[in-house]
Amino acid sequence: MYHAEEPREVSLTIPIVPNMEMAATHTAEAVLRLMRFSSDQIDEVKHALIEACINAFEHSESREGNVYIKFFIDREQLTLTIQDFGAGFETDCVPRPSLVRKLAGSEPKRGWGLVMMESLMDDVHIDSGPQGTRIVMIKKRLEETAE
Amino acid sequence: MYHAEEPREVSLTIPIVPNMEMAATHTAEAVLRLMRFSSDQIDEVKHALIEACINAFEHSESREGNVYIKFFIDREQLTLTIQDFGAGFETDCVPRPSLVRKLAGSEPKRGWGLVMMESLMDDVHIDSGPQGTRIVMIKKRLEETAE
Amino acid sequence: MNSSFAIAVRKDPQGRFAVVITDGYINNLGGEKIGEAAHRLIAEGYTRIIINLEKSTVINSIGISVLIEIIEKMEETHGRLAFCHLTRTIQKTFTMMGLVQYASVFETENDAVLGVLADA
Amino acid sequence: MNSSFAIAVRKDPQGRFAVVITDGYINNLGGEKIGEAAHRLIAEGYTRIIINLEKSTVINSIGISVLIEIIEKMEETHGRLAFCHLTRTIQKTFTMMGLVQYASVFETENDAVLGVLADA
Ligand SMILES: Nc1ncnc2c1ncn2[C@@H]1O[C@H](COP(=O)(O)OP(=O)(O)O)[C@@H](O)[C@H]1O
Ligand SMILES: Nc1ncnc2c1ncn2[C@@H]1O[C@H](COP(=O)(O)OP(=O)(O)O)[C@@H](O)[C@H]1O
Repeated sequence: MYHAEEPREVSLTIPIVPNMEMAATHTAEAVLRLMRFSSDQIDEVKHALIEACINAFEHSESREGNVYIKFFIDREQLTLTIQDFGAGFETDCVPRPSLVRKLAGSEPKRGWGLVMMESLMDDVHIDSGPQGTRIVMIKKRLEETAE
Repeated sequence: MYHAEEPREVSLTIPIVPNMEMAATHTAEAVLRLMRFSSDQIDEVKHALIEACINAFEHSESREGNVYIKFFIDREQLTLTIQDFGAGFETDCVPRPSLVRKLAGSEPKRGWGLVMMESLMDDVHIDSGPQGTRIVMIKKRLEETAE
Repeated sequence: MNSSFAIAVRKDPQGRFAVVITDGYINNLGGEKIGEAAHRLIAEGYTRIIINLEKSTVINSIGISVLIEIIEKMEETHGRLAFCHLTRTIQKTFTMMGLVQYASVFETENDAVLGVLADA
Repeated sequence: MNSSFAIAVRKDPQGRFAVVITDGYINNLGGEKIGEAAHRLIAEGYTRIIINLEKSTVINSIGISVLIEIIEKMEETHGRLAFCHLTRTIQKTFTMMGLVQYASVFETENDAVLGVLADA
């Protein structure tokens, strides 16, 4: 059986193709189940992963056309990175979405991806620039499952 | 929606950890479903993939500890490669399993992996040597799904 | 598992409410289908709509943005929107977004029906 | 989806046959559990055993090799082994291996029961 002490890495590279984020969620589900994360945690990771993937699909303008995903699992946590070699963006210039303003019609309905990642993961760090975007997200193991 | 004309590649790297072949089958299932392979074909690919993975897990003696899987999908077929950087083996020296001999107790019960791959895929090619083992398997699209 | 999405609509025989039952991944396409169904119901005069997500355990932010459009439309007609059978992740997300201030969330479809009919 | 595996055994009240019902991935561990259950039944004197794979849609060659051990044991006691609810892939594999020459394959558990009791 798996022992949580040993760090493990799984890498997945997917092409920018509609719905290909589903390949990522299915890989995540299988890997995190083997690594004994709880169902709720797995579900949260899957949703954060979807947001990172569809952002790369929609916004990266990557010519090279792939999204690079890495799962790094150790005793304490999952570290998940999602990287594209696209155009990047100014992380400081993304406005926080407001439902009130959206319902008032004063801002577009979209724009929930980054806040979803932040809400579902324990930590989210974004590195973005002309060389592309790399998101590093962390999900800590629940106490019980770390034992 | 996906158009079968464009070739697509998905790569997955998994560590040698018991049951980690499940991550590979779940990735395969999601990718091949998106790429419109039939359920029966997907199931056959999953079983062939399991055999290639567990062989690498059990027999490769890889120090580096990973199995490298690539799905290459085009209009005509899936080309699936499974590679390890282990010790390799003499493909010509693997005896064909015989159920009669196994039931007579004159050969070990095990030894069905390679013939399973051959039976479930349209083509299987093994390249093995001191640098490791690389299996290339092909599953052709069924006529209807290629349209 | 795959990305297919289906929708069913059930209307109260007395015309008091309608239920939109989703099945599958709510991405842009799934969201659009829900939006179309809801807008049709609103056009038919329904002011109480329940969206049953029991068979949709995965949703993305593009799909969610369509739900906001539905809320916007319902606000115009002073209607009531309710959701039922949310997974914990979806509930958490709706709460984070503030969506639960504009739509009620119920465990079961039956609870949701009673909810939208209360103080009617 | 995961690698958990469970097994249940159902014995004919008249002691004529027993059914081993599997649930989950039949890998080395799953195979071992099936083997243990079958060997216990053989030790108890059962000569007709049905293995119901309805809830096991994935099997690997290590798991299959355990099934061969069961066949070997059953041959010694002139017993009858039957399988039911095989997926097409598993049926194809059993056929390729020649396993269907030593064990009967049925669609349903009921068919399998009638099968192992026929010319009994
Ligand atoms: N991988 C990426 N590459 C380029 N731009 C990105 C990327 N991810 C996010 N962005 C930018 O950040 C903005 C906010 O993203 P998000 O919160 O997910 O909302 P949405 O995708 O709905 O606009 C996007 O509109 C886009 O401008
Ligand atoms: N990736 C690999 N690395 C080294 N040896 C291998 C590899 N794959 C297969 N082999 C060799 O080929 C033999 C036959 O494999 P297989 O037909 O799958 O049966 P089994 O794994 O049950 O022995 C193995 O016993 C092993 O010696």
